[in-house]
Amino acid sequence: MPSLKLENVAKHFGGLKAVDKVSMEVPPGEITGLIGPNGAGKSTVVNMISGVLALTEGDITVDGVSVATDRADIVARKGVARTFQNIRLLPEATVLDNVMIGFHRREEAGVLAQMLGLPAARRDTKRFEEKAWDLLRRFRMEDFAEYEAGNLAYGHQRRVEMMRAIAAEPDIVLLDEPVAGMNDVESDELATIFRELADSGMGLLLIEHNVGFVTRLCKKVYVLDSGRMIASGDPEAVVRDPQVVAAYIGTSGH
Amino acid sequence: MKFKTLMLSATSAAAVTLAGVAAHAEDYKVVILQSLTGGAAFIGKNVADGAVLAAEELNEKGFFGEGNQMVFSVEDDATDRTQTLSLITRLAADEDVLMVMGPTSGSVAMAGANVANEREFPVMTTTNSMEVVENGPWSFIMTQPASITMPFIADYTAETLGLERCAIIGVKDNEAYVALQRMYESLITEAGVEIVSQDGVALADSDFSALATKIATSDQDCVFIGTPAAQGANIILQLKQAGLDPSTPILGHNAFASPTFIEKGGAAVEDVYLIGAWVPGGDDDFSSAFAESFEAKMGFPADEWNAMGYSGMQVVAHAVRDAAEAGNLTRDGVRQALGEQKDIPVVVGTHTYSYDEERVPYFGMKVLQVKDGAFTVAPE
Amino acid sequence: MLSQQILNGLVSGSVYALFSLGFTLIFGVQKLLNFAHGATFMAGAFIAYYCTISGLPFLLAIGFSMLATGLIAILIDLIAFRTLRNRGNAEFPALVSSIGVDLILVSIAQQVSKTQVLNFPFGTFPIKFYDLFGLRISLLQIVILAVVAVLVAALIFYLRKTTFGRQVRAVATNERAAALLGVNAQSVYLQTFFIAGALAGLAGVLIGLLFNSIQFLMGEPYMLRAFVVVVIGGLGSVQGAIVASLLLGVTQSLAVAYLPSGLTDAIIFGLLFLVLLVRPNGLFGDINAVAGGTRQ
Amino acid sequence: MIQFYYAYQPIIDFFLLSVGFGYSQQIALRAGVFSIATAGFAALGSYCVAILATKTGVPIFLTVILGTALAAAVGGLLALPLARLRGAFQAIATLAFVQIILSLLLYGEGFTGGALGIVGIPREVNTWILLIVVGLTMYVMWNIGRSGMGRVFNALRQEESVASSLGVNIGKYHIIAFIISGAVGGLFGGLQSLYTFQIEPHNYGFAFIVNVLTVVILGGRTTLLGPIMGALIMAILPEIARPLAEYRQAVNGVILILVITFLPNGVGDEIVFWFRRRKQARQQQHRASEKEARDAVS
Repeated sequence: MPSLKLENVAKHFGGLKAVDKVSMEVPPGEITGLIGPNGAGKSTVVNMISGVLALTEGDITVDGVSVATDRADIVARKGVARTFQNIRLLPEATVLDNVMIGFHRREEAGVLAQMLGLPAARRDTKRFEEKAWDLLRRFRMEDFAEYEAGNLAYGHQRRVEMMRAIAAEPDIVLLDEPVAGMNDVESDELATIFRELADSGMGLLLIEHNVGFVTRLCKKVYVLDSGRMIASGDPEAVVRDPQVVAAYIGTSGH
Repeated sequence: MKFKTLMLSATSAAAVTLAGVAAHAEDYKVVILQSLTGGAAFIGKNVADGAVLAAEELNEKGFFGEGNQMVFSVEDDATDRTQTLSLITRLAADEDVLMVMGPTSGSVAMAGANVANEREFPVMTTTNSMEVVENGPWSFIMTQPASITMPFIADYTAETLGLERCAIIGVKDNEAYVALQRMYESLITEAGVEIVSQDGVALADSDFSALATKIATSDQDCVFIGTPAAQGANIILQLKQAGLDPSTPILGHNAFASPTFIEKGGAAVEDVYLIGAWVPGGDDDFSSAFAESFEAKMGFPADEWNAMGYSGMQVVAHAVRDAAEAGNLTRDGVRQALGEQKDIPVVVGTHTYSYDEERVPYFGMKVLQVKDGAFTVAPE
Repeated sequence: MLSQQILNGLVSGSVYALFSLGFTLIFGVQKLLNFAHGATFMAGAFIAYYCTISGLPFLLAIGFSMLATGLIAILIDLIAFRTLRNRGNAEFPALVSSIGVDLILVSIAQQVSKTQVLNFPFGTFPIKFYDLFGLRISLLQIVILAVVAVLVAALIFYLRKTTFGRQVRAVATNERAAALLGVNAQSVYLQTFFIAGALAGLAGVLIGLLFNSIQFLMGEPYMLRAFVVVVIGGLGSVQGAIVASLLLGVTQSLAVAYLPSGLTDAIIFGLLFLVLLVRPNGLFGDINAVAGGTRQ
Repeated sequence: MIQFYYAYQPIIDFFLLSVGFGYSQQIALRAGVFSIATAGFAALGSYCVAILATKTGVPIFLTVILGTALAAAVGGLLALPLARLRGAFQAIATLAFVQIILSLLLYGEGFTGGALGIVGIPREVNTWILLIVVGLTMYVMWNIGRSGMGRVFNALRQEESVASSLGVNIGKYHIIAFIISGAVGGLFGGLQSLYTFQIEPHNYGFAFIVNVLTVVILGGRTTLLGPIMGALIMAILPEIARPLAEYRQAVNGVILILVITFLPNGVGDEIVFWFRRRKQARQQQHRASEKEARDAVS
């Protein structure tokens, strides 16, 4: 399984250095954390990896191949999936359909086969439906399959996002604040699922505000502050790093 | 009237014997289907008004014989193909209706002709498009095709006025105007007149400044304008404002034969030549009488389309009466009679109306000229 | 003839500018296409016409017409846009409902005028011609150029230097941020609609007068021209709209004069396509026209 | 019944053609493209068929195929620049496309007949043929709705960034949507010209755009039922509101405003959604009672 690497990645908006010379690695089979106070540049990093923002400097590689200038859909096709910090579901579609769209890059039937309803297209749909139900059960969402996604509770919407992201079995998943707004029971459930995913070989990048959740789960943690990487390494050690403490206290003091 | 028709259909359905007895007191049911609304309303509404007046007068003076009368109703094709298709289809399903006078214009008339021939139902469309006639034996046209009208103005251009180099301005987005313009172009070319420029405007255009400058600064000895009256008047205004030599003769076709033309153009359209089937106020006893009674009834003077509607109804009435007298008062009988009409007195053109063997109408045209803000017959 | 044609084009173009300014202003502030702008323009000509023939002095008729079209535009905002805007994601729905308003206004005008072409009575405005360096220019053309220049300058001053202008630009940039700063977005919307409507109404009167023709369909070609103008100039850009309007006017004049007749429209809309291809944001546009999927 | 068909046949045919054009318009909107190019596609299809049918010996069946292919190809080409644009700009660009087509039809007189259009087109299409073609079109649309393509279109319409984060090539799918929209528009344009004997550029102007848009807005932009409901109402309305005939355009306008404001999903879509919600509610109830039963046992 490939790993994701960032080398001296920078993003400048005009004179503002939103992200400055950040290097990190998301290895397969592990959960890697990226923490930092609000406005540290975490989401900018995610957007650069996933192909939404262009890099000012540096390089991003998947399995040694650069994806730094690829369009978002190509990055996704190379095995990097993501969720969004501000939930983005298809509000008019059902939960099941929201998950089904996640299988897009596993489609085998061609355009014509789909239009004419040929067996290949039906096989696709059937296969995806089965897998989608597996996911729904795994995330304990099977009762909501026919609900319009826009009507779901916040925590449930987050789960739909995650199911959608991992549906096509990507190599790397970027989870942008996946447990924000969830209670402890719910986040524990998700933590279990994240571990299972990592055990199956997926590389997870957990972007979090919640330091506790990250330290419990991650093997390695990176800390961003004002766009710069101020610490990285073993979670227990990182959270005691004075610079990290200062960054968090400093911001919460505002 | 409605009650009467209702009674008629009820009785005819009930008793066969009645049909034999009812030699007198017959109703001839004709529907006047014209564009009362929509783009062609300026034609259809006026034709309908003229036709209604004619039918009322004919009934009043007992044209159809003792006790008989024409029962007519006026319907709206709305200048809309779909509406026309469904209306004619429905009228065709009503067996009492002998024929339809209409629909009005262009593609609407063509659509009407299609259904008419399919359902074997005579229609006399207001248009002058030969395609309607060619569509089948059941569809007629009321106005003269360009091949008949345009020679009047083309001959006047080439022979009477002896002009040699013409600039042409036409409408590019309306089929009827394009057809007239093409006919004029080919006629004057044949007669040896050179066409120095051709320009097309859209019906919704009003900015002719660039066009006017172009023509005013080029070299020609006449300008032919084939547009609707109001637009033509406006083009002439802008031509003159752009400095067109005031002695250059300006010519147009029968679309200019409308009070609107003079009203919109004012002094600018003085001396313009055009052709018309109708000389305002009338130019013989019949047409003067019509002009008088029309104005008395409607409160405004008759225009060309009113006169056309009035004339068309004369032809329809003769056809219906001929069919009845021949003892063949069926749709087919009316259709045959209509195609055979000859020298029917009318108020337009040279005052008689005939269909030839190809069912092409002929009633002639007059070359008119604007003099002192009125249409007068142009000098020979 | 060339310079005469350029003059013709500049006069037409300056009226396009008057018309397009309101359209682009609404787009700049609301990010919505107001398809009823052409009908507002038409309404301006109609109202001034009926005022004039019922005896109102012409200048008063113009003033009344601008007031009325300003109010019509406000009505358009209230009826067609407000509910949709509050619901969010109004881009397409607003296009549809403004087409609806357009149909209603055009239909009313059609009934009122009985599909006839109207024109201001002769003598509404004195017809005088001057020879200027070999150019034939009418008093009306001079007045139009002057009026448009003054109004455009006033509008730019208004947007740049006054509190209202700053509010407009604040709402255009970011409605929520503007609201936090105490700007009442609704009132900004109403004011921009009023200005846009009044300018369109005046453009209608001027066109009706210049080309002695007022009819219910007159808005459509101008609406289509406005699309060309705002795309070339950049939707939402005032300077862009002015430059593009003049450019369009001159291009059109020259096309009529020197190219095969009938191709003018194809050329103008082809030009629009070309600009969209090469510079999707127009010559001066700052609103992002490009679809997602590319890195920014 | 036969009598009814006989009297109302033109309305039925008009309805079927509207449904066809409606699907052409709908597929673009469904994919999140603000295209109003259907009028242009219909014009291409109908002129292609009309020219081939009147001036060449190409079999009628083949002319329709060629007309469809032409409109589809132009749709695909049109999508290339358009896929780069968003929202309002797409609407303007497609409007410009229609204007270009119309002015070329007017200009190319020798070929297209100019304003006169083309006459004497053989009438080869009747209600049954229209019914079959509408049926086939619906079948394809139904398949699209149930396949990955339909899901991608839904995603593009509702949240473009999500689609691209899942590997959807936005440009490619916009091109596909345009090709389908073009093909369906061209197909029904071709049928229309084989139905009405005569076509002219006018038929595909602003009024056409508004009518097709009304059908889809009124009916619904996402479901199969949408264009059918929209076209049905538009076909019946002039019949039941004959006194309003003079104000038909205004009525059209009022409908557009009311529907987009108060029934934004359209009549057809609302019906489908209602049934879907009822199904959800029933399932929910069912689950609740099942759970109750389980709890009672344990």
